[in-house]
Amino acid sequence: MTAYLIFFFTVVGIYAIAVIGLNLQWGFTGLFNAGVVGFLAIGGYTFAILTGPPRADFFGGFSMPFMVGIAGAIIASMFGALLLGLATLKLREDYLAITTFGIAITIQLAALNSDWLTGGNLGLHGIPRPLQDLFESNAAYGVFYLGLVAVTLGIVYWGVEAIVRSPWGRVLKAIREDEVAAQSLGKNVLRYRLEALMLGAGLMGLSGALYVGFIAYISPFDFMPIVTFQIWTMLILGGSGNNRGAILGALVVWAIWSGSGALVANMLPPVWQARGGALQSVLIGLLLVLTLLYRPRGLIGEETTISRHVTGTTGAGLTKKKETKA
Amino acid sequence: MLNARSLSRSFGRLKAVDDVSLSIAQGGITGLIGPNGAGKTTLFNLLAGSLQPDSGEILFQNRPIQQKTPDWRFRHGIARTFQIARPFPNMSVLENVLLAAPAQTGEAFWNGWFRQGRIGAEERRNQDRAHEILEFTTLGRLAHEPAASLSGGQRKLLELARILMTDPKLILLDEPAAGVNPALVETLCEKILALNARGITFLLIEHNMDLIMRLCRPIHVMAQGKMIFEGDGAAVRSDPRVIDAYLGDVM
Amino acid sequence: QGCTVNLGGILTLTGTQGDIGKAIGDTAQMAIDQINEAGGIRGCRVNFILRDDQGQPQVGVDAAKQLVEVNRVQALIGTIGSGVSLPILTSVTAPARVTQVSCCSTSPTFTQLAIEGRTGGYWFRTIPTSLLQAVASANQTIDNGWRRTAVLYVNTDFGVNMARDYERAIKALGGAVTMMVPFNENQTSYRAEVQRALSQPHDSMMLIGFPQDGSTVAREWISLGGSQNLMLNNSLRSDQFLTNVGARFLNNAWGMDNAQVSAPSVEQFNRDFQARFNRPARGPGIHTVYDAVVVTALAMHAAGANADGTGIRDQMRRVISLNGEVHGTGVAGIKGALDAITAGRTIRYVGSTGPFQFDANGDVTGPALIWRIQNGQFAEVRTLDMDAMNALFARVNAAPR
Amino acid sequence: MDPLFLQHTSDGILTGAIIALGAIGVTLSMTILRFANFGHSELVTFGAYIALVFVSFSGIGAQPIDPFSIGWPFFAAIAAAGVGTALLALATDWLIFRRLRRSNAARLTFIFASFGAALILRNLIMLGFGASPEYYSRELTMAILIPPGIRVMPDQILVLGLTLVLVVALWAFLTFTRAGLAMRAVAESPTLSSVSGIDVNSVTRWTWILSGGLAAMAGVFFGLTVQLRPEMGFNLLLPLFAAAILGGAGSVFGAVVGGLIVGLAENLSVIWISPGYKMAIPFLLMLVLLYLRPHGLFGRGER
Amino acid sequence: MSAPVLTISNLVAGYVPDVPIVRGASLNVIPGSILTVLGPNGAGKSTLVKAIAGLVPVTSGTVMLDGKDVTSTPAHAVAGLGIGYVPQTENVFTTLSVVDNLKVSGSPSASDTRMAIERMFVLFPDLAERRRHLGRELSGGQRQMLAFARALMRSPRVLMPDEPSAGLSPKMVGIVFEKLQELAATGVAVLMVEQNAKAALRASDRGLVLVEGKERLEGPARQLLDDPRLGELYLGKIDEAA
Ligand SMILES: Nc1ncnc2c1ncn2[C@@H]1O[C@H](COP(=O)(O)OP(=O)(O)OP(=O)(O)O)[C@@H](O)[C@H]1O
Ligand SMILES: Nc1ncnc2c1ncn2[C@@H]1O[C@H](COP(=O)(O)OP(=O)(O)OP(=O)(O)O)[C@@H](O)[C@H]1O
Ligand SMILES: [Mg+2]
Ligand SMILES: [Mg+2]
Repeated sequence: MTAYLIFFFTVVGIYAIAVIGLNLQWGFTGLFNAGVVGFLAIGGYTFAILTGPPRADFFGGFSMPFMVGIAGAIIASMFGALLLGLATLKLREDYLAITTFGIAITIQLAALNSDWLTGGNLGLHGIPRPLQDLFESNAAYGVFYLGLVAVTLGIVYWGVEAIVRSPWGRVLKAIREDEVAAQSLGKNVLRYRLEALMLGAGLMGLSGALYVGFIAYISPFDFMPIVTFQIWTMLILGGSGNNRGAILGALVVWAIWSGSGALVANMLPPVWQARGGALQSVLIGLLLVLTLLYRPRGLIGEETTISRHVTGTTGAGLTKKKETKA
Repeated sequence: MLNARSLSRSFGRLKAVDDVSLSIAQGGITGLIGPNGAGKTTLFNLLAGSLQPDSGEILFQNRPIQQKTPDWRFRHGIARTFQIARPFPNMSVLENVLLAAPAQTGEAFWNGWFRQGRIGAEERRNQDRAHEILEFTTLGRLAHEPAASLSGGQRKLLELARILMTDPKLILLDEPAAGVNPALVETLCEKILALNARGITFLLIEHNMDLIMRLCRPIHVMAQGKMIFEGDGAAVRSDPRVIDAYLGDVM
Repeated sequence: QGCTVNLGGILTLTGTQGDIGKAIGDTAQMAIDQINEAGGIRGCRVNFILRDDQGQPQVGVDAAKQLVEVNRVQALIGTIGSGVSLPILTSVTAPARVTQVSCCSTSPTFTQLAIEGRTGGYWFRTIPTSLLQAVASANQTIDNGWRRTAVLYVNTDFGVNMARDYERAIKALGGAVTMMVPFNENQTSYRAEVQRALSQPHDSMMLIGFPQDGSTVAREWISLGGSQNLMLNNSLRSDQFLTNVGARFLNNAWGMDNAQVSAPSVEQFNRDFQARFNRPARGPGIHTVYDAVVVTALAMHAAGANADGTGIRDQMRRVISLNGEVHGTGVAGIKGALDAITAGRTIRYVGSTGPFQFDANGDVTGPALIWRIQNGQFAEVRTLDMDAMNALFARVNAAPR
Repeated sequence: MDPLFLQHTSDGILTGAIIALGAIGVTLSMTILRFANFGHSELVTFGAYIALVFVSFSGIGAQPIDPFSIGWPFFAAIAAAGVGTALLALATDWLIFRRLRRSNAARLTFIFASFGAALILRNLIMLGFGASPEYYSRELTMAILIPPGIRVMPDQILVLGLTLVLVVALWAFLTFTRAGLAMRAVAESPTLSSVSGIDVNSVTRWTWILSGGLAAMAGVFFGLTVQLRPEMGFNLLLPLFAAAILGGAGSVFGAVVGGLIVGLAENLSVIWISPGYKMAIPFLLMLVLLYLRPHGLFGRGER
Repeated sequence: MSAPVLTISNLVAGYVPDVPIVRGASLNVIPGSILTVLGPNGAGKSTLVKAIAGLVPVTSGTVMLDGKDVTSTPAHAVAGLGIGYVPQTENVFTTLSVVDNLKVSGSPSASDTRMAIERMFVLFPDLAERRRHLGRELSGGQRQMLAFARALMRSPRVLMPDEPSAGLSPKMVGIVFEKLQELAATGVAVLMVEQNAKAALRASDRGLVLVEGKERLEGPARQLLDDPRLGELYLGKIDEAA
């Protein structure tokens, strides 16, 4: 059980990094990126190609150190975001959503069909896990990797909080609300949006790389659109515009996702086993809808992020008034 | 300080601004009036960069700027308000104002990691100024309310507060007094004069003739996309073309 | 029977291959029930914990991790897609030393991994590799006198590998492939792919896919005037395909399967299946999963009460020893096998796919069966025994690539 | 001209017509209901399956009208699918979206609720009908040859004709009637519309009815020319959205053109590019077009 | 003097529960006369008319139209009862053409609507010139005209323009106020919110000053115009805020 918990929290931590990245894009900037999985894929594949063992018939397999792989993954995803951003940042939000969705699909298809680079359908396997040799047992290694992920998550959380609670974050918020007005106040809209998109994408790439480093395997089927949906659900459930919510959302959603599978497997009579999957999906759908109906701001709710340097009462004064009256 | 030469801009077949030249003297308050749909706001948009001219040239401190983006122009000293107010609805009134503070260190994200101290000091300074400005515009009480909950007039005031937060060389005001209560218009008037005394140049669109008469010299009159008149208050009041097109016989 | 033994299972129960997976899962459960009826493993009830991988590696890995770490299973049946079986093997079962037996993953990569020593010997499969299927199909194509074949294949690891091997084999055996057209699963329409495959003169078509998309592709192909000389892969040997396309168009449809030679054990299984599910035992993975479950259970039984994955691994080949005492399928067959093991005798389990062996890499070897459709019935045409297959492999491998 | 090219072009138009029908619903909900309804695709699926239920009770394959695979009662099935799906759409609105509107939820909340609803609906079909594909009629009809050598199925020509009629009727409704104008007004500002005497709730209901009905048509036609499956709508989702956006949200005519472009792009791409990339083609095209025209072909900017 | 068409008594209304903006306002609007509501920014003037129009929830108090209680009637029904409301901001459909803007507010009869549109175009020739333009292509003043015209389309019995003069040229202000007087002369009751106190009071019959959601001063317009308390009330508000 402990071994599984360690595994579980590692996966949650890895997801949480991607959710924070998404939060930066949507929660703070209003960029509706429905192609999260595309950036995970870019990060994951870059990492796999850089650090993986050499192979016949393949371009990749440079056997580079772990950190180089991670850096490469972040840079590649940010570069992808740059290209994407230059092409699409002028679009209105739901257009952007579909476009990014499509790009994620395109990336997945490219991974599926470019055997020479990505291993095609079968993916790339045997990717070395960092410092594996230093550990005797699998369990000890699991703990080490969890630590690695936790530290990374901590740094990411701190780094993102520091910048969204500064004037930079305020500009992002303004751009989200009214681009034209922000521009008339001297803000270079494209620059800020690109920055947020790229930083967010970098985190997604990091998340993808950590995942691949953990599982030691990558395949195009890891990057189906459903993953984007999962990550979005994590953000919504936790409360967008709130990084603690993002982490909590990752935890809760993944617990439900994997827990309901176990529940179905253990509770349902054998004849119903095979229908369990559909039932599980209905449950998840129901959960999502009910959350939105009864807890629309997520578990923690959107925080009014204001610059950490601004003093005085925060938040919507109206709601406060209401409390004092009541 | 600002020279517009033969600016033109059409929308389809409509010539909204038609071969207009305008020069704004350093340190003055220039008025711009004209009937509805004359092209005043369009001219503003051309000067502020929200619209591109079809032809013509804009010189700001002897530098052609017609290619520059609105944010560039803002950073180089041209600030504007919107006729139809555009607050950031879900941000607090205070944040709306803080956003306009010029040259903030914290607007580059990497400084959020490496220069916390300096950002903090700057923010405190800006905040003090913002509160001052909000008091002046009677919005002090509402500093922490979301801008969405402001009344129509309060939105115009916020628009003004934001511009006061900046440190521009030239301010373009598009009907700042429309919907603002008469008592406040008085104060507004004084504030413009005070800022002007500090050396800030104004270009002012208004339909409130009292305000125009008191503040502006010279006054430009536009009609149907063209500049039809230029002169001081008395001349404007008595020009038959202006009376016919703009003032009507009510005044 | 106070005690229980956990056996893990991971299959694709939702998604495109959901209905294939469901049938496979039901069959696995039937095998478990029969084992329990036969007395269970060392007198303990077998508790089959079946998890869904939804066709996605992460979900599969997570489920496997839970089965291994939480439910403490020592052997795991699954899964269908090679792309999911692979990460489960490399990051869960092999490191944890748990035996993994797949009913359905055909990719040659596993062979490669085993040769490199990366499976630790914990990998087994009861389905022949795609190469075996491809070679047998290519041989039949040539035997039917078809010389110009268009290949339409599903764009998954299974389809891609098999199509590639088929093309190689066809060339080596003297035929020609006119077009290789992949199609993705779950498309809105396959018209464009079919049209493209039709664009070259051909006398036959090889279709590699699963019943869902496969039916649609075949319907389009026939509607648009394509040749009705068809080679089908083993997944299409299903009633669903037959009824959806229509028997009258399929009188010249042929295919291969891993040999379910007319042996008593095969018949027994087919009867049991019919009795339980009220339909004939046809469809991908049904026979292979039964054997996967039973052979694993027998190995667990043989390995002893406290067997771990390694113990099970070591028994996997022993329960199908060539010179052992033959035991077949069904409750009686399994009971016989269990009792014989308890009594310390060497046995040879002959399964629902007939007799089979695991080679050094965990791959199953066995004869191939050629079938065809006639008057709306699946008919067995002939069997290619091991010698014949080996001869074919030699010819294909000898040909220049 | 290359016959293969012509063939793919005609196939593209036929597929495109069906996509267009679905895309109209998407475009309507995007502008009038003000969110991208990801559950729209499940309406497509339900429409198809409702007709299937109807067909299996009334034995429609029984007397097909030559050369089609279906007979007269099929039109009754189409109508039943339309009505049933419209009711389903109203029900989802009643249960979910109406409440969200009341609590002034953000647009993204709507989109996600629609995701959730889609997940539930899709898996309900899965539980009810199983995952195997179904057909309205198992009869295979043979393609007919049209000079200069294009093969088309008779059913497809029928579908194309019906689609055309539907689209023209809808376009006239939206352009010339008061109800159509009311829809466009609500699309921009519900508050201002209500002040102008428009009952916003009723417009919302009509929008659901219209888009549900059209989705059902798309589903039935798709089922007729391809097959029925629980994920059929889900697989159509991306082409539908691509078409709606290509055309420019809010424009019915745009959605039709967008649908045709998507259909053509998918089919023609196969000539030059590996079919493995087929699904990506409409997007790449969309990307290029949006780069040149950020509001779609017939869309208008917001401010 | 005839009986009031519209009677507001002790109206309490606000956007968020428990935060009243209008706090017990009462007033009467009489057919054939113009009542102007004045007050500092944020006093609740717009909220008051919105509450009457059915856009803001009413907590207590009543709105009576012709002696019938119409409190909390949905906005579209209020419009149907003959109350024409012109919002202060966002008052035209920016994506519809001028003609369509007018059509939307027209009566169900197509021919009536067509005639009404022609009447509006006579009244506002600027709009006639731009009949095919989209709402967002209009200048600020032109939008005000269009918004005003929209409310007139169905010949309402009660007209409630919210700051009709804002953004209009002096000449247009004259025309609009004249038009309001003409309308009143035909028996329409006008409840107008204005900041432009002088011009508005000159054109009205009665005036009312609203401060913090409650009426503080009411009387005949001429009288109010000379009342020193008028200026004080405005300034008083400012002092409070400081
Ligand atoms: N985006 C646009 N598209 C088409 N026409 C436009 C657009 N913007 C403005 N116009 C037209 O250009 C003319 C000038 O408009 P502008 O807003 O400059 O007038 P203005 O002088 O500011 O009037 P007001 O005093 O009413 O604000 C108007 O007739 C208007 O209809
Ligand atoms: N949409 C809203 N949500 C919440 N509060 C609001 C909203 N609109 C206005 N308010 C609050 O109601 C108060 C009164 O607003 P209202 O618009 O009625 O003022 P007004 O008297 O019309 O002022 P003005 O002359 O500036 O238009 C404002 O101070 C504001 O705090
Ligand atoms: Mg203007
Ligand atoms: Mg107001």
